[in-house]
Amino acid sequence: MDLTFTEEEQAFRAEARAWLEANVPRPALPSGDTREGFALHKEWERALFDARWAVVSWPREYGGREASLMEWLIFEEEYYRAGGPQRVTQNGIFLLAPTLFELGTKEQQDRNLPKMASAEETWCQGWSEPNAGSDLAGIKSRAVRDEANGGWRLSGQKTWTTRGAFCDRMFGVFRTDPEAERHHGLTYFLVDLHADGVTVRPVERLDGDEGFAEVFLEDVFVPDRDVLGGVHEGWRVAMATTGSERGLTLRSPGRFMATAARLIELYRAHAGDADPTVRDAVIRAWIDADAYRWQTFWTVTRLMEGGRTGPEASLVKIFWSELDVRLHATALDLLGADAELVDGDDAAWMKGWQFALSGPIYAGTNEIQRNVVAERVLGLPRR
Amino acid sequence: MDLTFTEEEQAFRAEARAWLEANVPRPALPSGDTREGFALHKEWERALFDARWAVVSWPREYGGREASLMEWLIFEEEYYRAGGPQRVTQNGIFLLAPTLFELGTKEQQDRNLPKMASAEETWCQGWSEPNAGSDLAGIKSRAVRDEANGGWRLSGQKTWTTRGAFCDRMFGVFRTDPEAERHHGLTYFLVDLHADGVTVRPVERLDGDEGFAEVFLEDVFVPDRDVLGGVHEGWRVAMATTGSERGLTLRSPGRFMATAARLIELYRAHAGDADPTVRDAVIRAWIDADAYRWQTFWTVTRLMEGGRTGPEASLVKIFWSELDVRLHATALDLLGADAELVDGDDAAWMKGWQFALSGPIYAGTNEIQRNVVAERVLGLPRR
Amino acid sequence: MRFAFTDEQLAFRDAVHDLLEKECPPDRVREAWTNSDGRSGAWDALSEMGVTGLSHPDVAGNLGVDEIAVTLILEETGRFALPEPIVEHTAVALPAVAQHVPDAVTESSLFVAGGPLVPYATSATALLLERDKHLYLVDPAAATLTPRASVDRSRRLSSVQWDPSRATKVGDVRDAALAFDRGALGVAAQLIGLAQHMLDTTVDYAKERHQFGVPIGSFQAVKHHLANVALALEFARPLIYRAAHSLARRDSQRSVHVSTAKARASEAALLAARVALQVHGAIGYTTEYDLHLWMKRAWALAASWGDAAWHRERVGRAILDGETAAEEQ
Amino acid sequence: MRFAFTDEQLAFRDAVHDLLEKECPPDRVREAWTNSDGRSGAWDALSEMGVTGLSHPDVAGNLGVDEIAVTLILEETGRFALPEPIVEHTAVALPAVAQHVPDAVTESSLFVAGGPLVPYATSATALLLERDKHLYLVDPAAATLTPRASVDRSRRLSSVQWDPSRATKVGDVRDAALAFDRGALGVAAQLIGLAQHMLDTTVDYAKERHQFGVPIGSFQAVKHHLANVALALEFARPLIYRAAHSLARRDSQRSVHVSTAKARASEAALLAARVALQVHGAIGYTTEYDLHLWMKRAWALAASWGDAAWHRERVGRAILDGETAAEEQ
Repeated sequence: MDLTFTEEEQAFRAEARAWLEANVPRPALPSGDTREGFALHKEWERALFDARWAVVSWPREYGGREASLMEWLIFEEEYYRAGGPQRVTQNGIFLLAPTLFELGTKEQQDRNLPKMASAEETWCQGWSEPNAGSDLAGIKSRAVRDEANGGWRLSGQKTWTTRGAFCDRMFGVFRTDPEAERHHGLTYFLVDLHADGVTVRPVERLDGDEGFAEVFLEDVFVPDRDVLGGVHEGWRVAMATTGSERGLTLRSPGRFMATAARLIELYRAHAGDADPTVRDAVIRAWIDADAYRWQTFWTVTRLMEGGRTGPEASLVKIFWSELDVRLHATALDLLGADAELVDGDDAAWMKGWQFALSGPIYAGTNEIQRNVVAERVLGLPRR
Repeated sequence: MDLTFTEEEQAFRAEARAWLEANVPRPALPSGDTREGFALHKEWERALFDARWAVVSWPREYGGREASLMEWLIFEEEYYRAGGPQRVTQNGIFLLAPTLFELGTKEQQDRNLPKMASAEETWCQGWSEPNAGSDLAGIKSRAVRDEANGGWRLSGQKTWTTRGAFCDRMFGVFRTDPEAERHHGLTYFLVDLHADGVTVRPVERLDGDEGFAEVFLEDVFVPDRDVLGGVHEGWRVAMATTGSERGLTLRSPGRFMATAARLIELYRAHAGDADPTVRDAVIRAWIDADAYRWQTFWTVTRLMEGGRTGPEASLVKIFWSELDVRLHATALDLLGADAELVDGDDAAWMKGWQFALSGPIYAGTNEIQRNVVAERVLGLPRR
Repeated sequence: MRFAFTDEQLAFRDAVHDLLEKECPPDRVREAWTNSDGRSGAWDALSEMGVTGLSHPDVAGNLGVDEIAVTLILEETGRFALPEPIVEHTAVALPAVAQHVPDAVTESSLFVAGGPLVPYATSATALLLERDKHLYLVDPAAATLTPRASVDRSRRLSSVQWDPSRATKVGDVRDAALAFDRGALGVAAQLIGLAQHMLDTTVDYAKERHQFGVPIGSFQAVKHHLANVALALEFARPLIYRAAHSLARRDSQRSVHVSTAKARASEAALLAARVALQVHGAIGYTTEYDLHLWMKRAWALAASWGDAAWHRERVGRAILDGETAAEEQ
Repeated sequence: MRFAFTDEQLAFRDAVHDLLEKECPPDRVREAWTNSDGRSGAWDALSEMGVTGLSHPDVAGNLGVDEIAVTLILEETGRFALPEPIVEHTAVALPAVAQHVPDAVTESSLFVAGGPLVPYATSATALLLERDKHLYLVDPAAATLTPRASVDRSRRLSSVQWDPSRATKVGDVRDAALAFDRGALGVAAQLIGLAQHMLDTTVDYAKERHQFGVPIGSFQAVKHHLANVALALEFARPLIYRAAHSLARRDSQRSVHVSTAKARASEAALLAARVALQVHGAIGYTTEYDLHLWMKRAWALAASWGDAAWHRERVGRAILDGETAAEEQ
């Protein structure tokens, strides 16, 4: 056990810190979940890509630095410490890319990854449907074979598609075998949202941003080269991605450490009139963020020595999402009657609170995650 | 709405307070869940009975005062305020008696109620069996018809029988129709624990008292006159009693108000070194006890005006049992490193904590109670 | 001891319910987010029915109306998320103004109260404001109103800058304390109504919405979430009514009772909002769905007129530090 | 950065596990409740294996053993609810005594520490006690030991009355602080072991116990209770190991790290005990069943060497009030 960072890791951190301090936009960009903000975020992503900070853990040929997992964590800590913008490329980079690396063809990787990393093409996720939320296997959108044109014709509706109104492409599963039920007979497609037959309707989220979209597909042609993994094997392919979503890649500790640090600043500004119970809540939240950091280092060490992540990823998802809710709830408690304000200096907390509330819902509700922990980590019987 | 007590109610309170102040044993009796303590408690119960305080709400002919529900609540407040001993007669008075009043014959009432009130005969409850806990309908103990002697022969095992080792009689349900399943074919019996074929084995509880017992029955004769309600109708009869157990009668607010008052005393004694979060926990616990009191007055007003209690009783059971846990947990937090002591001045808190932990388990676990609230109060679908 | 409403009080509540069902459906609440004044348009109908003026001493004297009846009505306005300054005007300002400066009350009077953020100040004919524990009735034209944006966009907030003067002083320490308690209890009652509505609509949704081939309300985790909300409400509501009684009778412990009520009502409403969103999932996370209107009102009111921690600490000063006499049993 | 144990550390832990499985089965823990000294009888075997003396500077120097290895072993002793003063002797007193008064250490030395309640003081050859932030090594014969009864009857507590003297002083402020942190971390590690055992045995019970025709572990409410315990452990355990590393390296932030560890370990163990009892139901509520042995130990240790609230506040003084420098990233 050695909890100091190596010289290489320290050098990596210093380089990241210097670049971020010089380049993170001031003042902060508007929300990337609005049309205007999204365009500005794409410029930022391009700047990140040009400096090779967009996808540090990827191979050099796709714009990365082949950074270790530990270095990736360090980068994330520095990114959030510097107050870096949200990553509007994240669904592509953190959800689709791991699947492409694992199951995509070289041609698919070459064609999609560089443009994804540079934000030339932005990706959204097409999982949920009106009747397939927690129960993802309830997917009804279908794809019919178009032998003549060498591809498939997709129809149906996807919903709660984050940033769907601004993105260029969508990845998701569709039913290719109409006879099959539940998680059988699904296929994973990469869909061009500019194609004929696609209609995207923006949907306003809790915080007022049009960060959601409904995507309607009517006989949309998708060529065979945009099938990821085997035909009818979409469930297996999709599970690889939800594994990443729940697990390590999406929610690095840096984000919560940065929020905890901001919370401590807020506490200091309000310490005079803060209720003693709020003080304890601030301490708890900081300890929890610290616990999240060290649990991550623990896991990453295991992974770097050849271990795998499994259903324990559900523990991680429960913890970060509920920690994020607590961090913001504590901040609102500190703000007291001013908490409801969405203008002024502290408005970011109310916005962050609303965003945090989505955490226990998306990527598998925390109720589902607790079932997974009980059944697959602890071995309790399914019903 | 008038939240002042009537002159009659105030007079009743004054009389009860005066008698209790003069008569409550000092120092406190040893635990009634031990053999020695039980005998002393029977003497106390006899004194209560002689002064007509044992069963205030009962008819005069059985030793009561025909007190209103509101007066009964007042008595309970005074009883706990005075630090009155636990009621070792409570399972008879609060669980069996309501059923006897509602479904018993006059002969059964005359024969059982006066001796129950005076503690000449003490009663325990024979519900649970090794494989019938939360799932009460899983009862396997059986009764076989003995036509020749005009009665039934009971065999089987009851468990977690509170004070079973010290009591004279037991009420419980047995399977009289071996063909019937679940809650059909059960009959409610009043069983003499001194009869041939009964073996009682005391079981030590968490706090070290032998407050539990296992009751083994082997061909125990019970005459027809000790069948309560109809043969094979035991489930319906038993449900009347569990309604009382869950509902109003067993856990009057006085107990929790008295505990909250003691907690405040403890806080004041430790205020110098008390953590600020513990202060808030004390306040919360006091507010909760107050809320319990006023929810009870609200319910009692409704009952006195002809209303009925239904599944809302489950809300009450959840609330008091979890309140009791919080009250004691807060006290232990105040005691800090001394909390583990079971000798000395503050040892009652650790004993009370262990007793409180049984609350969310017995009389239907709180998990079951939350199901009842969801299904029968809110109308959510059963599975 | 009789802890229940009279038949008259309940009948009036039901009449207000019927009026609000007609005059303040969810679409009206939604419109108030974007219209000019953030209000429902139901104020006139409520005035006509006598609701908004219910707390005027003349009316109260004639009809025997007191804080108990007003509280029951306010709970109902919470259920409908009524976007109007009814707590500020009817519960807080009107009785104070009518008692101390009766001539200041006209048919068109609309008083608001609060501070430092005052809702609907730009709609008001006068502002009842507190400074150094005394009350002042201030002409909006004599104050500087700076609009602030609430997460609940129907709540048109202003921060108010003003100078107290002898001429505008209308109440002393006791009046100011009473006004504060009335405000805190008023929003507590609304929070209970908001929470009840969120519980009811979420239960309905959980019965209808199917996943894994069954209604989501049949999952034990969903059941227990919703049972916890029912539990919080069951043990908050009587505290609201008890506090109303204490205010009506000017009980010496009324501030403690108001604080227990506001603390538990705030907690219950925040829990109801949290569970409602979690059970609804993504649909509840869009502004196209109505839930957010109730949820955001609950967030705002839970923190206004003192949040739960503030009120608990006020209780603590009474019961632990003996700042006021302990309650008589 | 490598946050993992070495193979040697894990192998030694496994060897201790095997020894305890043989020498300290639940019946031994139960016997310690009623025997003369409250102990398991496993001490000699542990000594022979080198476990109890592991923290002696000579041993530590030779084998490269430090607080990291000791912590891992203490977690294992918690899993078995070992009723011995191993935290007091091995984690706290031995390294301090061996460093400052090496001649006081003999083969038969048994040191205990703590205060004001000291476990197993009547078995000890010497007591390491703190007064005004300095450490003293006191002959039990020179102190007045008054037995006190713990809810965990194997914990033979004494309150100790004694007078400090220059002759018995063995450590300064820094030594006393280190001794306290070692004690707090030692019981934190044991709490994690206790909690893990309670989780494991409760999961087993929930698989076996049937009600309503199915294993109770198939009910979602039971699943979520147990998942919450797993969650608490998953995010407590790394903090224990991190604090051990900080102690071993004499990191300037070690006290903050020990406090985060003790706070979260105490919370996790109390939750594990609560859930274990609730899931077991009545059977867990009897002393005939083993659960109570673990549960009561957890209650006692969670409150000893500073409870969770105390340790959180110590963290707060560092991170909020700046009493020590903030952690370097």
